[in-house]
Amino acid sequence: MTTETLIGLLVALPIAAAGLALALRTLPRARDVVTIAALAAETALAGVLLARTINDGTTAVRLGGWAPDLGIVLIADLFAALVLLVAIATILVVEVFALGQRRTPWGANPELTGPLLLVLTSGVALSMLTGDLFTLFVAFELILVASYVLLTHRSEAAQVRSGMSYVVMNLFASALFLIGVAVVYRSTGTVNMALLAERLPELDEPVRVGIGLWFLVVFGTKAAAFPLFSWLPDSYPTAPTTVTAVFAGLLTKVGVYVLVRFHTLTGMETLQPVILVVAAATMLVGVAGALAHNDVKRILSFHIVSQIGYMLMGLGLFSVAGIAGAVIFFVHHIPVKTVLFLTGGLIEEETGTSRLSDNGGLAMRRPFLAVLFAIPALSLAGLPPFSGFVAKFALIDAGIDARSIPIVVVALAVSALTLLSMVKIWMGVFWGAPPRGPAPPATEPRRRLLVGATSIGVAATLVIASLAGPLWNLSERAANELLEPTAYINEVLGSVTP
Amino acid sequence: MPFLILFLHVVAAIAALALASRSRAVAVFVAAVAPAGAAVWGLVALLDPTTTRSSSFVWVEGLQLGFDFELSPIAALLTLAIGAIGTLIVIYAHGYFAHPEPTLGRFLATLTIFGASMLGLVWADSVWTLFLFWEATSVTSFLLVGHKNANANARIAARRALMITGAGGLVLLAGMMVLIDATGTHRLSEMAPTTGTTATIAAVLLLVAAATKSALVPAHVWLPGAMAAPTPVSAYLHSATMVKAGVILVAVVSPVLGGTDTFRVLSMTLGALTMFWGAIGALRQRDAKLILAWGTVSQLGFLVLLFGIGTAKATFAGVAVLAAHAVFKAGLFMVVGEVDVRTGTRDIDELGGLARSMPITATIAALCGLSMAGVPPLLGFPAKEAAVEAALGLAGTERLIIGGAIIAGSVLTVAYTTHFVLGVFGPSRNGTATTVSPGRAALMVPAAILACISILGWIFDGTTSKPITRAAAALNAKADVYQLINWPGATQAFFVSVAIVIVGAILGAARSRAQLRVPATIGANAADTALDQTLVLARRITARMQHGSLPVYVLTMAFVVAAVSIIFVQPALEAVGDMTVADSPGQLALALATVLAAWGCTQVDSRIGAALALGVVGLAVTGLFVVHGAPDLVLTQLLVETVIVVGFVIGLGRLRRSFPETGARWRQVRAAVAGLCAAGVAAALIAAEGAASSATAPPTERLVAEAVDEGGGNNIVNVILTDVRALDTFGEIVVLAVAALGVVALGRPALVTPKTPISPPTREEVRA
Amino acid sequence: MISVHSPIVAVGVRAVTPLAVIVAAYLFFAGHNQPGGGFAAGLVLGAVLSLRTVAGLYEPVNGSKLMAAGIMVAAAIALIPAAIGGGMLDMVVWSGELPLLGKVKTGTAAIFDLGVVLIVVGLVDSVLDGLGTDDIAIEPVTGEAR
Amino acid sequence: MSLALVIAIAGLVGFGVHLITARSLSRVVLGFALLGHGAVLALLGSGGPAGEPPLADRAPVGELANPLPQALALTAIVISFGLTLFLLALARRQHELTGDDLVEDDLEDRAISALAEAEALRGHHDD
Repeated sequence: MTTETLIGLLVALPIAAAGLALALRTLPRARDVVTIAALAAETALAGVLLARTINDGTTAVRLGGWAPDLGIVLIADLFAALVLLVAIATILVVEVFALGQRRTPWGANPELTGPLLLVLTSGVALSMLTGDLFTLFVAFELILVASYVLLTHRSEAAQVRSGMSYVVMNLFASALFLIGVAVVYRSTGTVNMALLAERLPELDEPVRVGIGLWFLVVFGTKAAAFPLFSWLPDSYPTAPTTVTAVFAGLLTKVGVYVLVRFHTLTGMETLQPVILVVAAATMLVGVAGALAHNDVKRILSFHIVSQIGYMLMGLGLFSVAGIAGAVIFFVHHIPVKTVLFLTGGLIEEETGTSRLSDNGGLAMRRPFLAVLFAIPALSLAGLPPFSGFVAKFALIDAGIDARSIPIVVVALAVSALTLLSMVKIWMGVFWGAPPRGPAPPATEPRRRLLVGATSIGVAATLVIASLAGPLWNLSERAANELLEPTAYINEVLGSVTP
Repeated sequence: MPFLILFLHVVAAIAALALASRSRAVAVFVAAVAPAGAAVWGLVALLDPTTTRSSSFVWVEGLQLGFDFELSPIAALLTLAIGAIGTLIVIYAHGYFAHPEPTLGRFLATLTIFGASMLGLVWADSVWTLFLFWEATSVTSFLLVGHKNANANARIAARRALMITGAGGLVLLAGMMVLIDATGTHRLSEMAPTTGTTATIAAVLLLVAAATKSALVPAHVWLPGAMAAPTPVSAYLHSATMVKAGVILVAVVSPVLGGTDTFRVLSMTLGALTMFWGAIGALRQRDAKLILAWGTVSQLGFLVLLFGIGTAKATFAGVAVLAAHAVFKAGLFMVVGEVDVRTGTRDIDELGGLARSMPITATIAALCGLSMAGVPPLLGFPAKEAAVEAALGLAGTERLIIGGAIIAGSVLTVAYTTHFVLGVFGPSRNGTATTVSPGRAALMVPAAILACISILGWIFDGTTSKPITRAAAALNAKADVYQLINWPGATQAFFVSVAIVIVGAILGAARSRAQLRVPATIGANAADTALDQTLVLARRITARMQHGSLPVYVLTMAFVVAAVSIIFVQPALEAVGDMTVADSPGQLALALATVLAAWGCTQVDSRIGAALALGVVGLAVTGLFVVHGAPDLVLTQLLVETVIVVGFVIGLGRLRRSFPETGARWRQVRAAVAGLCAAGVAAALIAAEGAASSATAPPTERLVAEAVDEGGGNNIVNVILTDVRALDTFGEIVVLAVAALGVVALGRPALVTPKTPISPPTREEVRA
Repeated sequence: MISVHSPIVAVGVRAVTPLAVIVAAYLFFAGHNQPGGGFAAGLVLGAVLSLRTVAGLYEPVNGSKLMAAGIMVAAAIALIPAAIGGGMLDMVVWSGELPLLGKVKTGTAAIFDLGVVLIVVGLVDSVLDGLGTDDIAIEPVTGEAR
Repeated sequence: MSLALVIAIAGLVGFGVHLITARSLSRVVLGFALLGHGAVLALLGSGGPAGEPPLADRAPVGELANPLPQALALTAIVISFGLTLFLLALARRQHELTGDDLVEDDLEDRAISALAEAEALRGHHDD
């Protein structure tokens, strides 16, 4: 299989499988087999793509053979391949978890989850692989529409209410995205990102910076960056665990991913101070919210916001070390965040609630669950030797190199506060006296699947930590490619076919 | 070898965890093997100082992260202490925990891992390794302090300990990064002495870090609270491990940063203050364990003071006190634990007559206590003697201040030692003897061993001082001439020592009789309040940032858009003059109609009316499509508009007819922000128009030609949709399908929600 | 159910149905050369469905099967070229003479458009099902049920 | 893009934003319809001035309107169509559940705010 075909397959295969799974929606066994098989295949494809990209470099595909200024180009560079593999593997783990959680009040509806997760997968793949700004919009909409439905499909009161915040904010952002595309197309005559990389820097300073800021707002909303983050902590906790886990791991990260892609490709270094301020504010408000709330899912949701700040910090430094830090942060954060939500789901399975006040003493009853929580929690707080440490360390190192001391101080302080909020969860859920009242334990066979999926996720985070050396090398390479995008541009434009 | 030993610890921890519920004895044995191994290795290394033992494992090469271990003589000495005391602690724990103890496995496992972290810390040669194990001790000690977590006090104390030491770890990280910047290497052994501003910053950061870990004033507050832990933990934590981490840090960086005044002055001040405050704290307590805990604080201050002085003699004295302290403090804690287990209390007001009922224990306590007080024939004496000599060896004002501080501190040490020994083993206040349950060998033997070591260390002072000299020389090469002297004769320092002991003993005896007020816990309360206030502050910020009101969120976003668009204003003003007003009169009319109809949408009160207004907007927009030359858009828009308007009517037609009212002021804010946002969008579009140039004109001609040839159609838009940009269409139809699924799911929840168990099974159901 | 069970409406709707189908077919086939295309065709067919629903001639079913078929058709067009050695979404053009319509150029793009039609019809069906129901009163509110 | 078009777009966006900040979901849906129109017009206008319909056999290539933005706009129309329908369904469901279609505040957030206010008050008394 050529790399070109591979890239196409990564986008189209999940959609085809989604159609099949939807057609089979009333046949549970077949539907689940299709979903899992498709996700497994997708993971394998992403793995192959990464291997090929490491060896052969960036590959672009012109769909239908149309020239890049007319048609759509898909392109896989190291950054895309790396993040994509992690993202898709994470979805696979969550789907396994979902299989176990279906018949509970917290479970997502199986008839929809499978197909929708597949659509989401395709959207994620497309948004990472596309070399076209408008197709990026379509990819966003794929992800978002799937997430809207995943969030609200049980149509319970809390979900519908929070779904509003989510849908309305994101639709607004989508409208702004389109207006942004219009501005870009009018001023440069193209929506191809490689061409934009050549043409945007030629624009007058205010227009160029304005476009950069505009997309900072658009992608920042998707990424839940300050001050446009408020929709996230309201909506995520209300969804079924499976759904939240996927959202937590992926959606905001796609926003940041695109931000990194677009702003490095179009050379928006001028925005450095703005991005750094946004990054610091995002870290702080996120961690404040995490400290303020008293529900595991809420706390974790605020941490999504907080951690987005770290990735933005990497981008904001606009140095190889900083961007490489952001890249490795992606690789670490996607699985860690997802796994944390999965353990949140396991807590819910055990006690029927994720509220701290209604939990307690779980470390005695479920010591293994405590371990499953502790590892990603410490990783999130950036303690060694877990994956989060490497990522945060890289960012802080980059910050010191760049002499951006304020952001370094904020990053360190937020690390400590993150630890405090993890301690809060730990003391509320795992320590103390068990809550009074009926605490229905989950039935064994299903629990095994749930714990199994979570364990695989936790193990994956440990593997990432142990492979941090090679991963860092890749991240540095990816960062070099991002900051010096000639290979990317040449691969897309190459010799323009007549 | 370091890796092997660490691995051994991990294996032992897992094995202990797994075996504890089956065979307690085996679990204890397994858990004792690992630290014993470490002790042996440390001993071997001490006896054979010729070979340096270092090993590395690269983790992240690009970031210079890795595990770099080097067994310097000081590390070997500490390894021996950690390993040997660790082994004794495990045996002691076997006696301490009542049979049967369900948490023993967890306890042993955590203790073993904690020991391993401490070993890693003393072996660390690169700063990352140091940081890694530093934080590892923070986390494992959190688990140990909170071991009895059903107790709220234990949880709070654990949180306090973790947050202070963990945050200190981050300061350490920052300080180390600055230090790397100053010295150019991340290997501690390769760092050259450095001065200057960077070094000063590093010195401050590192001392703050050391203060958190080694419980220096004012970060000492976590240490007495850590008494919530089971006594074996306290014994371990306070003697050879954890709290020594900061001291070791000061000792290790002292050769590098000792040249900066900041480092010397700050470390000596912190040390002296802590020495006093800790000793006074110890004198205040009535809880035997707390007396010892505060005593530890005082001793840590003493150590930091010694290492801060930086002279060879002081360094030598520091290492000697470090070793002596590890031995006697572990023994004393074991004694307290035994008293606690056998009498059920640690309050010295309730204890009485223990000297008679627990003679062996009392002897052990007396020996360890005398060592702490610096009385011969015990190891503490030559160590204290060396310290006094070091102080007297200084010159000028330093001699006066530091000498005075050390002497005064030593007096207080003797005082609280007396207070402790008399309080616990002396006659009780009301004269009744405390009831004592039978002794257990496992509780007594380890403490007895430690007491013996204190004696033997004094007797064979030559043997004892060899490793101490070597260790000190590793820190300060000039220290290799010093050694411990068990009987110095009539030197100046000896007379000072005698005076210290006499004055201290009188003070302590007096204190023990006196009824003083309740111990102050100001510091601990302040720390907890600070943490709680952090939470309160977080709640305030969150209340301000996260109102939970969607309109506010949307408005914030619209405002941000308007703010961002300010940058477009200037280019827009430049460009607006060159723009055509309208491509055709029809366009102008339709544009105005569109705006008017849009305004109508906001004004109409009834839903049906609004739907109609929306229809009008749609028609006007369709008209704009017509005049723009976009027939496909026209067709699609008309069809879509119809469905939407119909959907609006059938979907919401049954609702209350009029819209709810909102406040007038809120309406004004909304209108203003919406207007700004609209202006921003206009500015952006006009600026883009101005930026457009013929050079970037779209390749329409090529597109048309290729669409006809390769796409096989004359309708270019359709060719684009189904061929050139088919992927967009592909995505678009999937979006449609998923949206439709969502509509069904929301409209027909019964179809979607699982039919089988909607509520979780109850306990009874599960049992059945 | 939103239905107007009037015989006159029913007759009218019955009469309109074939006409609308023809219009839809025209839009679909003309789309490549004239304004039109799969989306428009699908919506016209959808309009027929909604009219028939209103008239009580049609009971909306869950349109997910149609949509699933549409997705699979489109995905097949996207993937098959890749499977036989081309690139994804490579479109093939065929031209030929047909009675009545004259010279016709068509290709895989048309099949792709057919997928669009299927999805749009399924969508309308789903939306009628989802928005048009009126069983608010009897519906259990699952959120509160537990 | 002509000024007339810019005015139309700005008007649609302005009134659209005003509507989506309303508490009533029907208004929010309306607002999105307007925003959608605005975005589609912006895309259409970004292709340059008006022209003949882009049908290859009807007019010389030079006179045709730029077809690419039209295709983009069409995609945008269809996507916003689907999402508007979804939003309608959401509004309807909200009405079923609460008897009204108002956007409610998030309960947890309100609880935290209330707590913070109470703490602030207590702080005042302590001073």
